[in-house]
Amino acid sequence: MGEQMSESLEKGLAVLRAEVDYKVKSFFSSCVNCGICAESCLFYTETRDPRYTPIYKTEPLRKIWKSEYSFWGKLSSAIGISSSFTEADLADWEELVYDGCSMCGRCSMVCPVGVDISGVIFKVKQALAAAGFSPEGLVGASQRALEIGSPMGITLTTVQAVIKHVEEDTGLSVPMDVEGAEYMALLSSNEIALYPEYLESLVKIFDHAGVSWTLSSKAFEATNAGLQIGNKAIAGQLVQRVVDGAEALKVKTVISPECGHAYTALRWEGPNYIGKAYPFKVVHILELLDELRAQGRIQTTGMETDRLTFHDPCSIVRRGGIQAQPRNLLEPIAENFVEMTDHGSMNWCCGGGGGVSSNERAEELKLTAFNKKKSQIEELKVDAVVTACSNCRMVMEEGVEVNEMDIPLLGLTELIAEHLAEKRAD
Amino acid sequence: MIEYLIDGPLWYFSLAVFVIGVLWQLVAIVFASRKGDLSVARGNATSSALKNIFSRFIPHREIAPQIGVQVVAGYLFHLGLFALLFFAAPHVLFLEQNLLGFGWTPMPHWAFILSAQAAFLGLIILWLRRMTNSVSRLISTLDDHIVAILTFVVMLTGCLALLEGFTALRLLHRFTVELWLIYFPFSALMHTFTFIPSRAFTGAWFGRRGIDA
Amino acid sequence: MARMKFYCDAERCIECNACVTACKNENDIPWGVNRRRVVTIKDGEQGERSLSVACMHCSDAPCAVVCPVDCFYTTGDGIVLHDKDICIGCGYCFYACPFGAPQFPKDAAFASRGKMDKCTFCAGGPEEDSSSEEFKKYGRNRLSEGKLPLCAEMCSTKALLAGDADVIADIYRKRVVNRGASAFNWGVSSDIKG
Amino acid sequence: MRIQTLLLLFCLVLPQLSPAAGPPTNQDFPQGVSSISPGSELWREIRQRDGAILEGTSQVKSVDSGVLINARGEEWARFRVTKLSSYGGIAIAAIFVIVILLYVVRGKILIDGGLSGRMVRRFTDYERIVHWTLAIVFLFLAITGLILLLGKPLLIPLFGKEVFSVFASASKEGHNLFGPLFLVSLVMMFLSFARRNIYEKGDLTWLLKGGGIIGDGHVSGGFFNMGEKTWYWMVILIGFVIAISGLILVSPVFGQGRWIMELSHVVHTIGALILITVSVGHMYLGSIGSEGAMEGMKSGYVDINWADAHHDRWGKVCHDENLIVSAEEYARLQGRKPGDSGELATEQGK
Repeated sequence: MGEQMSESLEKGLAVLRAEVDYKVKSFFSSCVNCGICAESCLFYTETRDPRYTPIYKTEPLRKIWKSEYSFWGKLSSAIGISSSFTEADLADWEELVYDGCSMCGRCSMVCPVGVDISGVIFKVKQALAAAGFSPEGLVGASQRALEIGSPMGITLTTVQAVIKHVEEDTGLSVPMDVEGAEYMALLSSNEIALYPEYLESLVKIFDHAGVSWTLSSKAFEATNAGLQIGNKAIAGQLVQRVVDGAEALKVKTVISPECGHAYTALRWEGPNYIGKAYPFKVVHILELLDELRAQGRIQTTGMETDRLTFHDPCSIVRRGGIQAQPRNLLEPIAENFVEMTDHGSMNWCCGGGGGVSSNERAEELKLTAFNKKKSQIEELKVDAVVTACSNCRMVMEEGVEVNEMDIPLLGLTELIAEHLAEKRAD
Repeated sequence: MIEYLIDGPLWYFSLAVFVIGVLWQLVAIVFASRKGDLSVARGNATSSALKNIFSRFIPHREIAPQIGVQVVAGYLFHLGLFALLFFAAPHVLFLEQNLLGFGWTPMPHWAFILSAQAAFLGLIILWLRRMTNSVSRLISTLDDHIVAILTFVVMLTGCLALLEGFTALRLLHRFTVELWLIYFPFSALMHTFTFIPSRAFTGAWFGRRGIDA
Repeated sequence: MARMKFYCDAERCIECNACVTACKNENDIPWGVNRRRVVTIKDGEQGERSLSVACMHCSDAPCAVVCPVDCFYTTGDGIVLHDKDICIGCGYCFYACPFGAPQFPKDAAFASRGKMDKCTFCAGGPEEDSSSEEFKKYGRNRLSEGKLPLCAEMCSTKALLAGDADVIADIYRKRVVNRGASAFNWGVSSDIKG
Repeated sequence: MRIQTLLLLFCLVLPQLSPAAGPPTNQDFPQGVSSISPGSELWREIRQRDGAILEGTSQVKSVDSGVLINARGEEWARFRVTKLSSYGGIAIAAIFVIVILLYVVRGKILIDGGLSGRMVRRFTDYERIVHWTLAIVFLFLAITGLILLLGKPLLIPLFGKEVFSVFASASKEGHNLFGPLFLVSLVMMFLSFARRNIYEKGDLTWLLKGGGIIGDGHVSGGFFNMGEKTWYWMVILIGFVIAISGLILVSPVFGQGRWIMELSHVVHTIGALILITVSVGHMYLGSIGSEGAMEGMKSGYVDINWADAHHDRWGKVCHDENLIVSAEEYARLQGRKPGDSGELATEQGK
């Protein structure tokens, strides 16, 4: 590297170098640049802009791998003709990685040589974050998450206000800081600010199924801005809060809310971020509900007559492995249920995942990307779309509104709550 | 003199570079130290890794229509090349005499020619797609083109020497093969082997999360 | 200088195919290749005739005319030979030859016929006379040993003659004279009792 | 002397010539008996004086082994060397001269108003793949084929037999192996372009105006103009003839007789020479011959001005359905960074 290098670039490079592990080596030496991943990425299919090709988004890391780990790279740097890695090599990728990728992971499913492309993109994201090439939206969100405790600046008082409403509406009490409860429920900022119905439904269902649960005043926020911006340190701190809260209340299980990336952060990445395994289990709310249904602890009455379909949130199905549960749960309450053509682990993203929705700059692109989901929905001629991720829901509601589609978006948990049978007499 | 070089020293050199280069990289990948995942697994990583190695031979129904050309041409090329590489009479004889000491039943001449034609057609189409498709044009590197053209030249010199009647043509073929072997470990040709660990890693990742990749 | 020719006397050839066998044996010819063959016309009919054919060593031979790599050459004895190191096995000579003399080791699809092989008048090829590689490619070089082609040498009825055109012409002329010009003597005299 | 001498030797068998071979010494054969040999008819047949082939039998079982004399072979051989190779060579030399003259006299056919930078999609990726596949295979076959046809008169004097036979062998094997690929790509070509190449009204006027090569000002044309359509159908029809005759030639396994091979060879060569000759013109007009033409087969997009100039009827459709993309949009679709006017990222790498 000939010229004087800025500090931010140094940081970025350090991360990139650190991220070149055995997988990356294997992946980059397998990739033949066939371009098949492009066809799997809705940011490409909807814009036809080749730069949104998933593997192209990993270029910065690939460049480092080439120049510092591959034979030709070593050779050329040995004779001093190695192409220098400049600030632009990172700066030019900020838009591609933060605006043009929702971390949906569809590319990782189709790659013929088996490259986990979105996994590699996340590595690049970390470098960009470290070098300071991240959109303000996400920077602000992660700061708020650290300082205030929630990316949307939601405080305990806000939560308490919501709880108050819920208790009035349902006549049931919302357990708070109950030590020794079996489950500790978490909420995503969206669910507190936009969809308080979620909490209401939880209260109803748990009351119905007789689940011993609680909220924590220390840790109510499930979302993880650190994951979205690609900062493992921040992500770790946020996870640690949950762990502390759960340990304080000695709960056996922590319930991840519908929110997709929160599940990834808590269930899969969390322990690695904080560097130790949890003393408790983490389940997604859908997992828990399906478990209760299987045990017969959830009895439903009546069926939705509307033609319904289910939008699989990427982080929950394709990156989280929860595919059967939502269908099991819908089966008894939706008599007119249809699958989208591409569903389950090959579903199409809503376009707002991976922090795109909290990135104002990406607004227009996000809506373009939504066209994929739009055409999927229109093809089915459904009356409503059910989903299980407050972020997907929010993004799709916006998309539906902009496209004047008049299709209501329903949360699965609420749908179940609406169909609860009379509380069992016991 | 040239004949001696190509049949002797250069052949052993290229073979050594190929074997050592490939093993070196595979060892670096497969036996690298890795930190375990602290999250509680839902599914079985190992079985999923094995399954993924094979399942990715067939494209997902959801994407197959968009990549038809690549799938068809890809299979034509890879199957054709594999067949003629290991089952063409002259190759079997060569491997028996120069490398393995044992041989197996080669395929009939007509099958040899057919697989060669399939391989040629596949390779030409794949490379043309690389040149015509804007995505491939953007992401393709110089190496991708070298690999495609080098492989094509190897196959071409082979087909030009089909009569097996001229030393010059045999040497030309063998020489290009040697270049190919030498370039192999340092190029995208490595995917011949590394696709297996790559698929396995990804399969394992999906597997422990209980995802059907 | 002599001009070597074959001549087959249809009145004498008894289709014993010994010439074919002798040729194969002397020149160690692989299966499927027949430098010489005996053709019988009107087999089993009135006036049946048999003739032993091989390369007739034409002057201005069509095979040499059509050969795309120009692998044919004519020796001082007027024998048409070809260089297998130059032949590419295209098969054109076989199409051009009036006698169907050029032969190919195999007729697999995609025209992988191998290199052409034909009667050399037992005169070998461009290699050094009677060398082992000459024998491998072209068979025995009897002429260099002062012998004539074996097919003719051992023809039991002396139907097949090989040698200088003038000499065999004389021999034949005498035969015709002795035979006489009449149909009665014309080999079929047995069935016309005069 | 040619092989007639040998046939003369055959004729020596005929006794009526025997007086010429000296007076009979044997005096006591019956008088008044016709001395016309019953053999004479036979030999006339064998010699095929009247065309028909007399099939004999032989213990040697191979193609035409029963035929004593194949009279056609020599005609074919001489036709190949005197007519096919010489006229073929002349034709190909001529087309190059014509093209060069055209370039000198007419120059590059420019677009009035130059290129606008605003593009319309003309060919899909697949269509371009099909075109270039056919082009590559065709060129390879043309070169190898010409080496085999013209090598003897042109290359042997240069390199000598030994070197040339290596080229020739390589050419022959390559030609045989790639041949069937030509048929495959021809089928692909037929399937993906046939519909747009059906003649329609307006094509005739194009012809009458000589396709705009004579005089200036472009001539009206649809998606494809008369010339392109004609070239297309030449490729398809002659191409199939070449392909089929070629397959006959490369598979001597069905025991087809020599004359079928000779016939196929002549058809194959004439057809190929026609296509090769015309293809030179096609390549010229597709590249340096006319401004903006190559782009269509490179990126799949053509400049709207080019479309209006050369294919106005199709151009009009593009305007009406506004299929035109701006220069910026085009750059984006080609994967160039916004504001990066330069070539494709990877092409800098090359």
